[in-house]
Amino acid sequence: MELNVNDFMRWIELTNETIQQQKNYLTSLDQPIGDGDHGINMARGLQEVMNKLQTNEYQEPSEVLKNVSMTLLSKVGGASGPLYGTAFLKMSMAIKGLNSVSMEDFTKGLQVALDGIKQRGKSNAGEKTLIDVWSPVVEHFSNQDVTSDRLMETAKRAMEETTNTIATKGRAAYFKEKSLGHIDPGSASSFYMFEALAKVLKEKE
Amino acid sequence: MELNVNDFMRWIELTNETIQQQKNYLTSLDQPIGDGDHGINMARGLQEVMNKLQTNEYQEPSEVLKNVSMTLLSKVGGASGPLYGTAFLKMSMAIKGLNSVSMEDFTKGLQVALDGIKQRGKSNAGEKTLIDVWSPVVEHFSNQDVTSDRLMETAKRAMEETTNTIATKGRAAYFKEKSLGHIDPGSASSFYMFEALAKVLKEKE
Amino acid sequence: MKKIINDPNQVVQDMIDGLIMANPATLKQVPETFVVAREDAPVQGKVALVSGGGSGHEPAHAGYIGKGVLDAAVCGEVFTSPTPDQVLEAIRAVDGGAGVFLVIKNYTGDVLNFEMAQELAEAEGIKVSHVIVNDDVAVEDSSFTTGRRGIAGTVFVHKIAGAKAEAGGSLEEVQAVAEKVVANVRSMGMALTPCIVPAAGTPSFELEEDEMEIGMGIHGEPGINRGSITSADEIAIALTDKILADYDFSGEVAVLVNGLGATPAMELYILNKKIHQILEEQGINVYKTFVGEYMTSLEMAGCSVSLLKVDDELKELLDAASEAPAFRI
Amino acid sequence: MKKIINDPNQVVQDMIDGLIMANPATLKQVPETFVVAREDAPVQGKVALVSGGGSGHEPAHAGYIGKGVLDAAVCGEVFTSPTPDQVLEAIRAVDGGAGVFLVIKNYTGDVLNFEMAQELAEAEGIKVSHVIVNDDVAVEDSSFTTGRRGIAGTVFVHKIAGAKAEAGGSLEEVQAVAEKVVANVRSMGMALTPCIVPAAGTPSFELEEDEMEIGMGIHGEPGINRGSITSADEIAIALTDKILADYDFSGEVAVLVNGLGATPAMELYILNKKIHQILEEQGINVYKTFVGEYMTSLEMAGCSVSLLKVDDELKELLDAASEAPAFRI
Ligand SMILES: Nc1ncnc2c1ncn2[C@@H]1O[C@H](COP(=O)(O)OP(=O)(O)O)[C@@H](O)[C@H]1O
Ligand SMILES: Nc1ncnc2c1ncn2[C@@H]1O[C@H](COP(=O)(O)OP(=O)(O)O)[C@@H](O)[C@H]1O
Ligand SMILES: [Mg+2]
Ligand SMILES: [Mg+2]
Ligand SMILES: [Mg+2]
Ligand SMILES: [Mg+2]
Repeated sequence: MELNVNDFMRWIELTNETIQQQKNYLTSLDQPIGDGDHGINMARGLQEVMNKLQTNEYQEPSEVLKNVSMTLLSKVGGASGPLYGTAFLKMSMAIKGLNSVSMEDFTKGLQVALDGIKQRGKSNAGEKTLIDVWSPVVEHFSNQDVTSDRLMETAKRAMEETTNTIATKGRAAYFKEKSLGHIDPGSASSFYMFEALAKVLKEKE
Repeated sequence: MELNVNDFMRWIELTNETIQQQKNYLTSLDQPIGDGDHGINMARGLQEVMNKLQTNEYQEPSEVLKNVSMTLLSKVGGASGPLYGTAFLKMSMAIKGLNSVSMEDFTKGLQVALDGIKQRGKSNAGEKTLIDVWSPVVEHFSNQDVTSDRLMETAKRAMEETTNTIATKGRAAYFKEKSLGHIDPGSASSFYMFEALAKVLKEKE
Repeated sequence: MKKIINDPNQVVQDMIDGLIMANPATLKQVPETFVVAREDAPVQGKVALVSGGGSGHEPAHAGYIGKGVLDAAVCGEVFTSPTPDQVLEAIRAVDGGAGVFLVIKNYTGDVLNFEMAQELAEAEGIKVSHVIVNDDVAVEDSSFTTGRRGIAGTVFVHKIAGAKAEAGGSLEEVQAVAEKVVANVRSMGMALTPCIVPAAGTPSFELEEDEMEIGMGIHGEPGINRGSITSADEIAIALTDKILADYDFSGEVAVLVNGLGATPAMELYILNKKIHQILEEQGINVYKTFVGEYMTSLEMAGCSVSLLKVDDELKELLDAASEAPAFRI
Repeated sequence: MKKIINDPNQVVQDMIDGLIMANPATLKQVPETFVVAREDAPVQGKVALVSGGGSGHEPAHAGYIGKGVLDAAVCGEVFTSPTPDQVLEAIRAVDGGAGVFLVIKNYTGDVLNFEMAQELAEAEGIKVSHVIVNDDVAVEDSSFTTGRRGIAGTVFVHKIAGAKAEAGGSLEEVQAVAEKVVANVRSMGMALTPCIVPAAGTPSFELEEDEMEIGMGIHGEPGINRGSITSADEIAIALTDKILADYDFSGEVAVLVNGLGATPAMELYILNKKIHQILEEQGINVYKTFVGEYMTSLEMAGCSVSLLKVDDELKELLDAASEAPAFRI
């Protein structure tokens, strides 16, 4: 399977739809172990991404991702803005020049995106951040034949697993043990991204 | 009947007792049509009056009243402080030099006290202030044989009558028609003063 | 009652102690009083300014003490006018031979206590005069009743009369310019929540979760309209329109957007935006704008707007140097 | 939600408009950004100071703009770090050739966004350096986690680094003194009530009618102890003891008693009294005290205490002239 400009557009579009729907839910996840703005931040950012995407024409997928990156960087703010911005920027760079992106290339893109997040956030898996979703997803892409169902399930399980970890990075770290039992808001928004990706794959399966 | 230093001391003592007991009630009267401090002001002032009275020896009633006046003036504050302070000062001046105060002299004292309040407060009967209690009480003293029961009743009725008037002076004036249906807090504290006076008379009847 | 206090009956004493400890170089307490004065008071040959009133309106009034504004402030109990003996102590402490000028807000208690103090001081041979500030247009203007209340517009009286005194104005000149400010200033406030007098322990009124009151006074005195919360723009219109209807402000004005205690500066700036737009539409030029907490009501949420019509004299005095922490120029 | 606002999603824009309208002679908005800068920026040859963060902490940060303190402030959405492009705009707007110094509070979002902006500016050839302020002793100090938060002590960094820049200090010198302040300042706060982010509409936590939380952060981050409200004296002891236990303050200190939004100045002064008593008992001399709202959390009720250990250099810079409205000297 290969992904073209339209697939990437569709991915972002579906992501935006869910984020707008889940805006209040994401914010509510950020209230007990954060500052209650994650849904507001992501919804504002993705709304703007959609506005920008619709007014441009794109030759290749990397241009779509570059635009997504720049808009998230300049509209989301908080911790998640630079992290998602970095992720999409790195991904965009990794697939630069390709009109159609193979699963192998896309996997490389996800991998460098994850590396970018880790480096920017000075953090690793297990710290109750969005890395805890990106990390198993990237692994899933690397190790086996990706299907929409398995991708969806991997991301979902990873998100839910964050209830079992204690935050050591980001605002939730101040809650220490009290962060246990709560889903990390960034993991939830990342889950929505991969859920949207799974839908794109499903449409092509 | 004549009133001596001890009678005046007893008057103030009984007034203080009631005011301390009714502190919260007086404050609650001042909440709907004022700023909710009348009980606090009066209780603070009379407490200090008692402290002062107990540490001094008095030759004649006017000295007691002078002391009451000065302490109320310097401890009550608000509108009621200068008004009661003025009242007791004028009363004190009117009975200056007398060791024993006849009802006639005392009536004169009350009359000049009332005049003092009116002048200081630039107000008259019917404006929903403590004048509405002082005024009928003074009249009662002037017109007929004063008995403790009749004094008590006159003062009480006058206080209750303030529910039927609209305030045009003091803080309650801002409430205009909404001041209807409420007892004026200053009328209530004045009622307690005359109730205490009635008890003194009763003890001597 | 959620307050950072010790004994509710000692809040004024504790506050004054903390204030003096914070400003030992510029402020002093007149011993055994609730009077705070300039460290260097009395300033010989200068007309001295004294203001005051109930506490709970901080930075009014002690925050306005400083070269170019007040010489002393008399702190009453919370929301309770200070007593004549206290005002007298303030007058004595600051009199530098040129007379003492009292700035009184038009509340029965304040007027009675300050006027008695003036009589006592005059009996001691001190030259005293005063002005009564009544800027609150929420109250109908009537000589048969208590009349209009004094609210945040008082700050302009402090500043301008203070500048006049600092510039060497005589007691009569200070009084004249203070009266000019009073004639040219109008204010109106609104509240979103009540506040609690510490010694009372409960609020003196309630506002529902969706209610506000337009025209409310700084002690919770009633306003002219209680209703559902509206937008900042509508609040700005309600306050500004009533002020503009009361006096001809055409020409140039100074604007004071005052927070009552719990309202964030963010909201005051949002309000200020609309006020400026309204004034611009009316062709009224804004000379200067002051946004912040100038006269509060403990932890009340709400605001007031004051407009002062300015001419060259008032502008010059408004701009004169001031070292008062709450109104630095 | 009782707020004087229009559209909850436009509060920052509206606030900035109102702020600029109030201060047209001293402030300007960098067009189409949430960046506020000195009217006369860039000041040629002077190291420029940029601070910022989420909005809702007013007067932080735009209130510290002025000769002697900041050159620009970047206003994020409420409680949300501003984005790198905004910080970059600020850097560009104030760079006067001597480099730009960023004051960053230690929150993941602030650090990430400001650092990315620094990288972008450096790529454009602008000399940039920064300091990360982490004064909140309520958080355990650990390099494995996010680390300590930056709270009101940041104001001392603004003032002192700003004075150094104003005095002609190089970018390295400004950075050195800023780091010295960070090394010598500790703070801790407490809250009595939550606050509401306008776009969220509900508080992110609740406190019971008789509860307070010691150590709470300025966005409602958790503290170290939630319990019944105690007296002002006990609150002063809880905050000051923890601060004193964290660092050796023997010698001389500057004290900052900061209100979080809804707490009346009266209560801050009451608190200040006890803080001074504690310091005196410990033999620590108070050089200067600042009491007021310096870094707020919207309409939260509560306070924070900051101590800065001062030496001759810091004292001189603290006392240097400042025209920033929120920290006038
Ligand atoms: N150092 C970090 N590394 C990776 N992800 C992080 C880090 N810090 C925070 N995050 C992610 O960011 C999310 C919070 O985003 P958001 O609420 O938008 O920003 P903020 O915390 O600044 O309010 C967290 O739920 C977490 O997943
Ligand atoms: N002008 C006036 N003349 C006579 N009595 C007055 C006047 N103004 C107020 N009062 C009396 O004072 C009482 C209020 O006293 P208090 O609450 O102690 O003072 P304040 O109104 O300053 O808070 C009123 O209930 C009224 O009886
Ligand atoms: Mg958040
Ligand atoms: Mg009262
Ligand atoms: Mg009162
Ligand atoms: Mg945030």
